Parts: sequence; C-alpha cells; structure tokens
Amino acid sequence: MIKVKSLADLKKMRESLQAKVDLREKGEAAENLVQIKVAMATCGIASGAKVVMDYLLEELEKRGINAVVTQTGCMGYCYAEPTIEVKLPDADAIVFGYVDKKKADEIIEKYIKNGELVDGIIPVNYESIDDK
Amino acid sequence: MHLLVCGGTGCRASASDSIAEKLKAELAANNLQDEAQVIQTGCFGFCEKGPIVKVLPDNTFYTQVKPEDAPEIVKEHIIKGRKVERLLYVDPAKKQKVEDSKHMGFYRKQMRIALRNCGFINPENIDEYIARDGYQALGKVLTELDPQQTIDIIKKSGLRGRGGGGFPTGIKWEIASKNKADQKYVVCNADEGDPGAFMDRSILEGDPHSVIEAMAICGYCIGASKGLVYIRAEYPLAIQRLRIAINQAREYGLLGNDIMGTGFNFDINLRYGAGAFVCGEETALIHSMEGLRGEPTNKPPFPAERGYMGKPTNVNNVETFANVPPIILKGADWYSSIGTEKSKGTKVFALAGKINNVGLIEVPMGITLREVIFEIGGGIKNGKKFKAVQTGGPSGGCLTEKHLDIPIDFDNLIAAGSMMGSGGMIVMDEDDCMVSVAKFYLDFTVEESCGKCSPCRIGNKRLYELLDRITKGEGTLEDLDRLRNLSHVIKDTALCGLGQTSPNPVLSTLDNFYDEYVAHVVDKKCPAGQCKSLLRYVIDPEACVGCTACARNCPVNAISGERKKPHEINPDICIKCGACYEKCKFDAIRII
Amino acid sequence: METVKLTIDNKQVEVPKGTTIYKAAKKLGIDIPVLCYMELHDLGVENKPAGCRICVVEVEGRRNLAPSCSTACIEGMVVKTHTTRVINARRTVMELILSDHPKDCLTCPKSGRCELQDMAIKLGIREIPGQEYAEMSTYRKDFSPSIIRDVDKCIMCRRCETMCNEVQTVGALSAVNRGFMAVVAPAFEQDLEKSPCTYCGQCVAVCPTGALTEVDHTAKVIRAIADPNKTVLVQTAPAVRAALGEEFGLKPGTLVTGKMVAALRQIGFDYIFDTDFAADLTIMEEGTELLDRLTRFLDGDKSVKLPILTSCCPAWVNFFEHNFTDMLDVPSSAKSPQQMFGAIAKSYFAEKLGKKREELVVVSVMPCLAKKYECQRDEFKVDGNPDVDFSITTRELAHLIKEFNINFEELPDEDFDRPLGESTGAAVIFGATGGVIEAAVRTAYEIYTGKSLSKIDFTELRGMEGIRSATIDFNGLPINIGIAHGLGNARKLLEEVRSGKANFHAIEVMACPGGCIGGGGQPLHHGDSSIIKARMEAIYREDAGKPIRKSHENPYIIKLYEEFLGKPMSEKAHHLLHTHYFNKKKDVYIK
Amino acid sequence: MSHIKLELKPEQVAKIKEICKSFNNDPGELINVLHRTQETFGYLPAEVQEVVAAELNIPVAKVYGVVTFYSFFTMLPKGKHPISICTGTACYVRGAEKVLDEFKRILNVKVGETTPDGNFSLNCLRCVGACGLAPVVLIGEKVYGRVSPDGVKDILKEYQEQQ
Repeated sequence: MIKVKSLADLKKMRESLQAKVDLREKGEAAENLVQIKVAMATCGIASGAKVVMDYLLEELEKRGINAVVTQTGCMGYCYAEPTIEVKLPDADAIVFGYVDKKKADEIIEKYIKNGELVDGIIPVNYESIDDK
Repeated sequence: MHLLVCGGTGCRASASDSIAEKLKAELAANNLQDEAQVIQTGCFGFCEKGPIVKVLPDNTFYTQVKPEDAPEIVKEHIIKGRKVERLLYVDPAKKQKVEDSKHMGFYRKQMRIALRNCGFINPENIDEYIARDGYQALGKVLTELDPQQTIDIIKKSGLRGRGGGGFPTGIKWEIASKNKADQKYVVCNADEGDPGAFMDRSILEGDPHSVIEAMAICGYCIGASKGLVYIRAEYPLAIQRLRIAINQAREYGLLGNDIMGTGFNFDINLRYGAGAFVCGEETALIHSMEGLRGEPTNKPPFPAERGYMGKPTNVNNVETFANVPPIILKGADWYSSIGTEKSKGTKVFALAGKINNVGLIEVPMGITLREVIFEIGGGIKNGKKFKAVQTGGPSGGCLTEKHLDIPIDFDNLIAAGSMMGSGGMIVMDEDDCMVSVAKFYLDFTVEESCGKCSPCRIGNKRLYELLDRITKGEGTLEDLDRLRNLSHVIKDTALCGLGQTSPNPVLSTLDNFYDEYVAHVVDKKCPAGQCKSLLRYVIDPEACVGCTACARNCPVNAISGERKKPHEINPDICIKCGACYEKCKFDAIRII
Repeated sequence: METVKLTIDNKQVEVPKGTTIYKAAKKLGIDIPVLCYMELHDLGVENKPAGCRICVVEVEGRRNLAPSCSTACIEGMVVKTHTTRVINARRTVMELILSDHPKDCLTCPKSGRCELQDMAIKLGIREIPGQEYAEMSTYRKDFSPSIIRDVDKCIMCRRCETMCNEVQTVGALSAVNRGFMAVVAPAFEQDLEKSPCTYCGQCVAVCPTGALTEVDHTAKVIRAIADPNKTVLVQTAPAVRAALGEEFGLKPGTLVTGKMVAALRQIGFDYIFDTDFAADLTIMEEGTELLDRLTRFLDGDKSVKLPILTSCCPAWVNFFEHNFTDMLDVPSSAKSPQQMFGAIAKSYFAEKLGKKREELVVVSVMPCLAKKYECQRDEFKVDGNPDVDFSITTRELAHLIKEFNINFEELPDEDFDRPLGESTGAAVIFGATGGVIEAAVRTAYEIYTGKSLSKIDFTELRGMEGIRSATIDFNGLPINIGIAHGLGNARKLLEEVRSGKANFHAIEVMACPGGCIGGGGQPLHHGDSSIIKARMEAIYREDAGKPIRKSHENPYIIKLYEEFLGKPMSEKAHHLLHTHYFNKKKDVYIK
Repeated sequence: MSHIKLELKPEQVAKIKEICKSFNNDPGELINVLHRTQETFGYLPAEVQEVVAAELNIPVAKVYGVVTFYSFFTMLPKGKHPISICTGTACYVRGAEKVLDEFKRILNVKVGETTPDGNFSLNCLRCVGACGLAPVVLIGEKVYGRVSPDGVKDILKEYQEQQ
C-alpha cells in the first residue's frame, strides 16, 4: 500500500501522477486517445448520466476507439444534465449537454471520429483557478 | 470552421433558429457546407445581447445577430476572412470592440475556487486530487508553518463562513485554538438544508478530498485530532463519495496517526442528519451529533468554548472548508484580491427557479444580481418579466428590480433586507404571487421550527395563519400591521438563527411588494393570479359563441346559458377548477 | 473572584464573572419577569432553556434582545430592562403563548396559583389579537392514578423534563414532536401509567400552569363524610403540618398541627388520627428488621442482604421496581406508614369499634402524589377493599378547608384522637430527609445496646446535601448509614451499592428533594427552595418539642403490640405490616 | 398519533441488539442507530424503540423525543413504493404543488398516508438538491425530474403494471 510519509513523498507522488496524466494526454497513444468525463452528481445521475456512461464505455470499446471514460462531479450546468466533457487530442475540451444514448452515438460518430462539432455544446463560461 | 449559434432559450426566442437556417442556406448557396458547419449550442449565458453567433477557431463573438445578417457573415467572415465589425461585442467598460472572445470580461464573471475540481476530477480517485495539488496545502502547513501562522493566513485572506452568518473563519479558528482542552473537535457542517441550495452537495460529490484536507488543516490549527462531518442523510451519493475519500486518505496515511511523518494525528468520522433544518445551526447540530433532539441552546457559550461533548469545537460548512487549501497554497493576498472590501473571495450560488440556466455557479463577491441572473443565468424562462430573486433560503428575503445592481456580498445583502445564506438563489417571475411566496417560506419554518422557544414555535404559526388569511381574501389592513409587528418581535426575541431570520421573507415582501399585499386585503385580488380564492372566472359575452363546451365540462354545474347564446358562470357555485378555461376554444373565459 | 461591572437601568452593579443579567438585576432589586426559568438553589437545580423569551432585555450594541436568564454579564455592558421595545416584545410574546393556551381559567385546577396567569396579569394582557382564527395545539388528556396531564396547557418551559430526567433520572418525560406540536410527554405520548413514572410528583410541583396537576379526590372525601353509613378516619403525614399554613398566607415553616386537627374536625371527619403513629410503628418493624439482618450478618449468614433500604417512600418503591429489579429483596419489607396505618385502622381499630372494614373509610393527607397510587395497589386491598381509601395532598386539604368556609388562622389548636393519633418526635422527622433513618437509629441503638441514648439528636444525619453518609457507633459496632434524597441521588448511591463500591448497613431514600417536606403534593414553592428549608426547620422544631422522641416509647404502640400484634415481625405483624415488591421493568423483548 | 403494533421476533430483537452493539451501545450514536434500524425495519415502531432504549441505556421517552424530532424517522410503515414529492423552493416555484395535488387525486390519499393496498405512500420532502430538474419526484430511490401534472399518471403506471 502506498503511504505518504512526508511532504517530499507527496510532491514526488504529485509529479509522477501528473506525468501519468501527461503521458495519457501526450504519450504514444496521443493521436487517438480520447478523454471523456461524465458529470455524475445527483442531478446528473437522476437525469440518466449513468446510462450514458455505460453506453459510452460499451460503444467506444465496440467501435475500437481508444478512450478513457471517467466520472466526475457536478459541472454546474444542471439545466442541461446529463453533461459530458470530451477532450480530443490536441483540442480544447468541449462540454455537451442533454446527452442521451442517441446524442452519445452522434458525438462518437461525428465529433470523436471526425472532429465535427454537433449541436448541444455548452459554452464553458468560467475561469478556473489555474487561470489566475 | 464552425459557426456556433446559441440555442439557449433566450436566443431562440429572438430567432436564433432562423439565423441558423439562414446561415446554413447561405453556406450551401456558396458551396461552403464542407468548409464550415453551423452548430446549435446550449446557452452562452449572455442572453442580454442575444442572439449570439460565435465563429471558431478564431473565437469571434457576434452579438445581437439578426437572420438578415447571415449573408454578410458568410461573405465577409467565412469567404473573405474579415470580421463583421458592426456585430462585434463592445466591452462596456473600455468601449472597445472585442475581437477574440477569450478577452471578453464576460468570461471572467465566474471564477472557480471552491468548485475548482468539481467536474474535473474523478471524485472517487484520490490520485486525481493529488495530481491537482491535493494535500499539498496540508503538507505545507504541517511542515512549514505553525498553527498560528496558518491561522494568520486564513485571517488575512478575509475568508468568511459560507454557511450563512459570514463570521470570519480565521478568527473562529483562533478562538478555538486558544481554548485549552484535552480534546477538541473539527466539525464540518454538511447539513445543507436550505431548499434550493445544493452547493455543498456538489462539492462533496465532486471534490470530497478538498473538505477532508481543509478539516485536517483546521485540526492542526486548533489542536484537534478528531473531525466529524455532519451530513444530511438525504445525500446518499455525497455520503458514499465522502466515505470512499476518507478511506483512501487513510490508506495513503493522509488521515490517521503521524501524518506525513510530522506527528500530527487526525481522523474523520461521519454523523448523519435526519431531516431537521434547524440542525444547520451550530449548537443544534452539536446536540444532534450527541444523539439528542437538535434543539439550539443560547450562545454564549459558543462551540469554540463548549461544543461537542462539552469540548471546544470549530464548526465550518463545506464550502468554507473547500476554500482553505487554495488559500494556503496561493496565499492570503491572492485570495483577498478577489471580492469586495469586506467580503473576500468567491461565492457559490445555486441558481434555480424561473431562470433559463439553472445551475451551480461560482462568482467573485461583488458581482451584481443582474450579471448573475441575466448573463450567467441566461435570463428569465419563457421570456417572462423578472419579479424577484430570493436569496438566503427561508432566512433570506426577496430582492427586486431595484436591487439588481447592488454588488453581492454579505453586508450588502443584509442591508437590502435579505442575506447570503448558504447561496440559494431562486428567481421568480411575474406569475409568482409574493404573498404566496412568503407563505411558502413560513410554511417551511413552521414545519422546521424545533419548538423550543415561544416566538418561533407559536409566532411563526401565527404569521403563517395571517398570510393564509390574506391569500384567501380574509385579511385586513390591520393584519398587515400585525404581520410587521409580529415579525419584528420574532426577530428580536427568538432563540436561534432560524427563528431570528424566519420573518425575513415576510418583511422583505412587505417592504418590496406592499402594493401586492394591499391588493389582496383591500381589492381582494391577487395580481399574479396565483391565489385561487381570489380568482374569479367570467365569460366574456362578446367572445362566447354558446358552444356549451364549458357548461358540459363544469363539474359543479356552475355554468348556464342557452346554446348559441353567451353563457354565464355563477360565482357562488364555481369552485375555480379551471376546467371551463381549458375547454373553451374561443378564449371566452376570463380570469379576473 | 473575577468580577465584572455593568449598568442595568442606569444603575451600576458589580457581579462575579459568569453571573446572568437576571441575577445581576436582582441584586439591584430589579425583578425581571421570568417564566420558564427556575432555580432551586439549595438543591443545585437550574432550569434555563431560555425558551419562553419573556425575560428579554435590551443590551446596548446587541442586534436582538437578550434573554436575561441565560445571558452572562460582560464588563461594561449596558442593559435596559423596560424600554418600549422590551415591553412590546414581552407583551407580544405573552400574547403568542396565550394564543396557544386554553382559556378555561375559571375551572382550571391551577387557577390562582398559576404562574402564567400571574404573568398575564403582570403584563396587562387584555386581549389576544387574532384568537378567533388561531389554531391551538391539542393533545389527549392523560389520567394516571396520581397525576393528570392536560398538556394543551403546556408552555414548553421544560421544568418537568428537567425534574424528571436530570433531578430524578426517572426518564418518563421528554420533549417530543417538533415545532408547533412540540410538547413534553411520555414515550409514544402514551399515558404515564405505561411509563416508568414513579408519581413522585416533582413535575407537578414545578409546573407553572395547569398542564400537570394532581388527581383531585376531595369530592370523594366529601361524599364519604356525608355518607351516614361510613365512619371516616383521617391520617395526616408529618410533612403536612409544616407546610399547610403556607396555603393560608402563613410564613413558610409555620407549624399548624393543632389548627390542622381542628380544621379536620370541623370538616367532619369522625376520627382525626396521625400517620406519625404509623411512623412509629414503621420504626418498630423496620428497625427490628435491620437489627435482625445485622445480627444474622454478624453471625456469618451470607444470604443476608445489606444494606437495608427504607421503603416508606412510594415513589422510591416505584423507582426501584422499575430500575433496580435485581435488588428487589434488598429494601425493607415494611410497608409505608400510610399503608401500615390503613392496615391497622381496618383491623385493630375496626375491631375496637366493632365495625366491618367496609364500614370504615380511611383518608390520608399526604405531601405526596405517589401515595395516591400506592393506596390503589392491589396488594394493599382486602377483597377489593383498600386499606387506605383516598389519599389527598396538602394542597387538596387546603382547598377543602377553604371550601368548608373555615377561617384557618382563627382556629384553636386541637389534639389528635386516640389511640392512632399518638406519636413521638421520631415519627415527626420522617418528613425531612434523614429523618427516617435517625428515628430508626434512636430505636435500634437502644434495643441493640440495651442502653439509653444520652443524645437524641443525630445532627450528622441531617441536612440538604443530596447524598450524605455517617457512621454511628453502636457501642463499639460502627454502623454505616447512607442517605439520599431525590431519585437521581438515590440512583447514584444504589449503583455504588450494586457495584460493591459502597459499604453501608442501612440507607434511607426519599424520592423528593428535601424529603416529604418537598413532596409533590405540598404547597407550590414556585422555585423558592428556601421554603423547603424553612419546612425542615419546623419539622425538627416539632420533634424537639415532643415529650417522647423515640418510637419504641410510644405508649399506644406498646399497647398495640400487647393487645394485637404480639411483637415486631410477628406473624400477624408480617401479615399486616409487611409487603413485597414487583418487577415493573417493561419486558421489551416480546416474542 | 397512531401507532402500528408490532410483535418483535427474537431474531428481530437480536438484529437491533447487533446494530446497537456495532455502535458500542453509545447513547451519542442514537441517531446513527436509528438510521440503521429504520433501514432494517423500514420504520421505527414503538417496540423497536423500546429495545434501542434498553440497549443504549436511555429512557425510551428520549428515544421517542428524537424519533419525533427528525422528519427522516417514521413510526408508520411506508408503502411498497414510497413516493416523495420535493417541495423545496425551486420545485415549488416550478409547480410542485400541482404535481402533488395530482398524486393525491389519483392515489386518493393525503400526504403521509399509504394507499389501502400498501402499494404507495405519499410524502413531501425538502430539496434533494436536484433543482435543475424541478419539479422533482422520488419513487423509492429513483428520481423523476421535470414532472408535470399530466405526467403523473404515466409515472404511476410504471409501478402499477409491475403488480
């Protein structure tokens, strides 16, 4: 089991974890690694985020797309739940709202495969803590 | 290239659909459909200047676009690569046209500190938190700072409690640190009970480690080795994620004994609420954690002196804690540079009600209600007129048009007759009857009053009864005076924060919507058309063709009239069910 | 001691740090009205939920009004106790309380002694705005053998809850429900009868309103007196004479034994007897039992249960039947004086009169509510006929006297009837905590040692402290004695005994703070515990003035044994004067 | 208040004892104990409270005082499908009351009641924090968002057909 025994330990750990993330983002498979986050807070799950997440996991594998699907917390767009964030290699992350299976299919086929945007983008309108 | 057309409700109302159509047609006409695509998006949250069209990849932001602008956009921008100057957004402060929307002030309206990781990391994976500087703040204070230095940072940052009262967090910690005891406690108040507020839930669901880390920092500062999270049982997902997070932190040795080899011990346990709003009050919360009825007790003694199990206890809410790690890492000066003079940093609000973009937002203190409601929130649903916004939950008040440009902070909201509360913002439109809204809140307080002190136990019931009479048309002008006096006395005499603030919805609506009250008691009318007892259904003889549909559908036979002649409703029999109104094909039924 | 200086109503005052505004004002002679607040200083009991909000005052610089009962004084504080804001708030809050309170004052048992009524008068409440459409919280009425709960009248002062839980540790009452329907009640809002209530009546003694009152038996008593076929006997408990006068405006601590007897005679009782007689009898039985257990113990009999526990307090009996079910064979088997009196009256005295027991009605006047329950217990009945028919409280007797239009103060002193009216000083002190054990020691010592006591007063056994102990030298044999009053103290002491930490030979327990003088049936002290102290002094005064002060020297007791019982703990005595105890713990593990 | 009588079986008593023991029979854990007990039994009838009180060594009146203080605890058994209507502010302004009325009308029960067949019980709760979906209805664990009065019938149908 990993134990953080000191601050130095923790810093080392952060670096290796960040590197891991970087690797995921910029590593060998960078050309085709897609990262998807599904907002899975109460509102999201209540409006069907779990179904969407399961669908994405299954379909991406079936369609042979190299992707990482993870859950995350509330993105804040409660009016547009379920929401997912898709980050293609070398592109800014894009948030899609009102995602159901049909929409997810469209996102895979059009955006993920071909980089074509589809309806239902949620414009991100905040500054993150890292911006300042 | 992409042409993003705002498909938010506000822009749609102003013809964004036909703009998209036009753009598509124009592109097709120029045989550019493969070069550029038209995409309808969710709301840009800038409905005031809608409809919006944004061009990617150059981030050009066109405002107040009309369908007839489509040919120009395609010809100039897409074909010739020249921006359509006259449609560009003009920065109101600098009076300059903004070419790249990344430089628009609008995008700085929201700023995420407490929500920094929500929606970014997998809350069930501690590694992702650590990769985003998680537990660095704890490490820093444990190895580089002593408790007082840490408290000084928090004090200097100007952080105030986000649970409602706005008490300076650093001072609270300092008091608890100075009280000597063999055991002290850090308590996280996650009993978010304001209806319409869900920021604490979102933080716990999206970033539980930030709360754990901050509690440990607090434990170090005040000299406590035990932490407790008092969390609503109604939040199963938050409980689950918090549990997972605590276990992971323990596994990593970030909770438990000798954290990071510094000799500091700290661990956290959960206590569940069981559905009592009053337990958001810290003394009531402590009693509840002790297995008792959640009744508040008189302060002083404050929990910092005598709290959980009679020991010094520091209670902060979830959002307050979530702000702590960034303050430690980025410094007090960074934090205090955000916000207003007396209210530093950001505040998370839950926008709900009759607003387009219901959601969770985090904004710097000092932003105006107008910006929040009309820009971030995308304005009022269905193009209705804004009437009021209720902040502070059952303890707060209703703010109106005239308050829209007040910079939001703790003190300004109180001055305006409301309060920050935990951050719920419920927007109301012209269809909402303010007497009914006040009654709704009083119904809540009556149900949630613990019953310990007489002003709250009986007084709120009487306030509710008065409001109920008014909505039924039985009120008098004297009742309005009674409402006011009773409200003031309850505020003045109730034992705890719940009772002391429970009349706020009454007082603020009395202050801001007195005419509406008068309409109820004098004219016996409800201007918003909400109070059933005050409505009257009548048939407009001009419009009525005598089809008899209304008479046939009336469940109590209150409608009479000959076929092909105007009908009449007998108000003595009518039960105001509205069946006739719905069945009439000729709009002949009027509600007055 | 650290002190703080503050200003109240423009007057300077200096008080110890931590003093409340209410007490600081009192020091200045300013009486801030309080309703829920109650302090029984001598007993260390304080009830300050800060719930009623009547005692609010204005504190300069404070946003809202402060409850003076629970707000500590701070250096430099400026307090105003009667500004317009305060008066308006107090009056409005009072109107609110009254808007949820029944208006049947005319027939309310508390009328005239009701603190809420007094407050309404003091604050000049003349009408309750909006009463016609104000909903009231209503609850089922609860009639137990001793106590009536009419909690429509409850104002949530929580005094009863404090007494029941913190002082008595009985735990029958708790605040239940929330908000408007919040009230103090037993579990599941069932009747007290189904709760572990001991009927000690301390809740009734402190209730400011008519929410908790005693079951009134005066009408039944009057009917019995009026019945020509009944011979009505009355017995009066020792603590009654030390408190009854208060109901007629006499100073607390005034002894009214003679006037009380005269009044009872005027009311029309056929025989005016004294429970004190039975108290002396109790000493004979209980004292003998103590010596018997002690001798057997000293002889090495391992089966002997020590310490012996007194059993004259019926609330205490109820308490251990609920809470110390593993120790049911430890208390003395002697009945209480009330029941001994009834048993003797309906046997020995009935024989003397040549009447059947059914023709006799025995009424007891008690400082106690549990006595009402006790006299209804099945084991104290013969073929359904109870040894004691009705037990009325000191307060009820005062009502009777008033109803019979008797000018109490003007009454001459009269004497009890014989034979059951003769008693000793040892019997009188039964009324105060420590008195029973002192009386027992006086007798047991002389019987055990065969010597006469040189000093009759055992001051080491007296006092107001909750738990006391003393060792009495029985001619070289140290006898360890424990005393507890208040059931919470009794629980503590008994738990020590159970765990083997304490080593006593005899323990006296009285359920009520101060003993019977502080009983639930006494004139209301309204939170002034000095009244209880004054009664105690009166009790010891009465003892000191008695010609005979040891129970075994009571000539009528001696005669009773000679003529009827034989000797203490004889078979007949056992049959008439002893009892056994039941396990009343609710069996929750139902199949 | 009406109370449903329940006779406890020895194994039920053992279960309660086990729950209490898992919290070290600590009276301070009363609320956690009650949560766990209600999870097990569905509600907290008087007898269950008696056992909890005995195990934690506190007066049963105090246990009842706590049970009646917190709205999460109930002494009445819930229906097979407990329906909870969110009447938080966001749901209120978006028409929760009309949705509630429709449930009342169709099921013919009042708030707090259970249908005679024991299938549905109707309750209100304050804010589940899903205000974006207002008005919100919960049936069991399932959340229904943006419910309109017209939609009530369809929602109920899902459960009625299961019979």
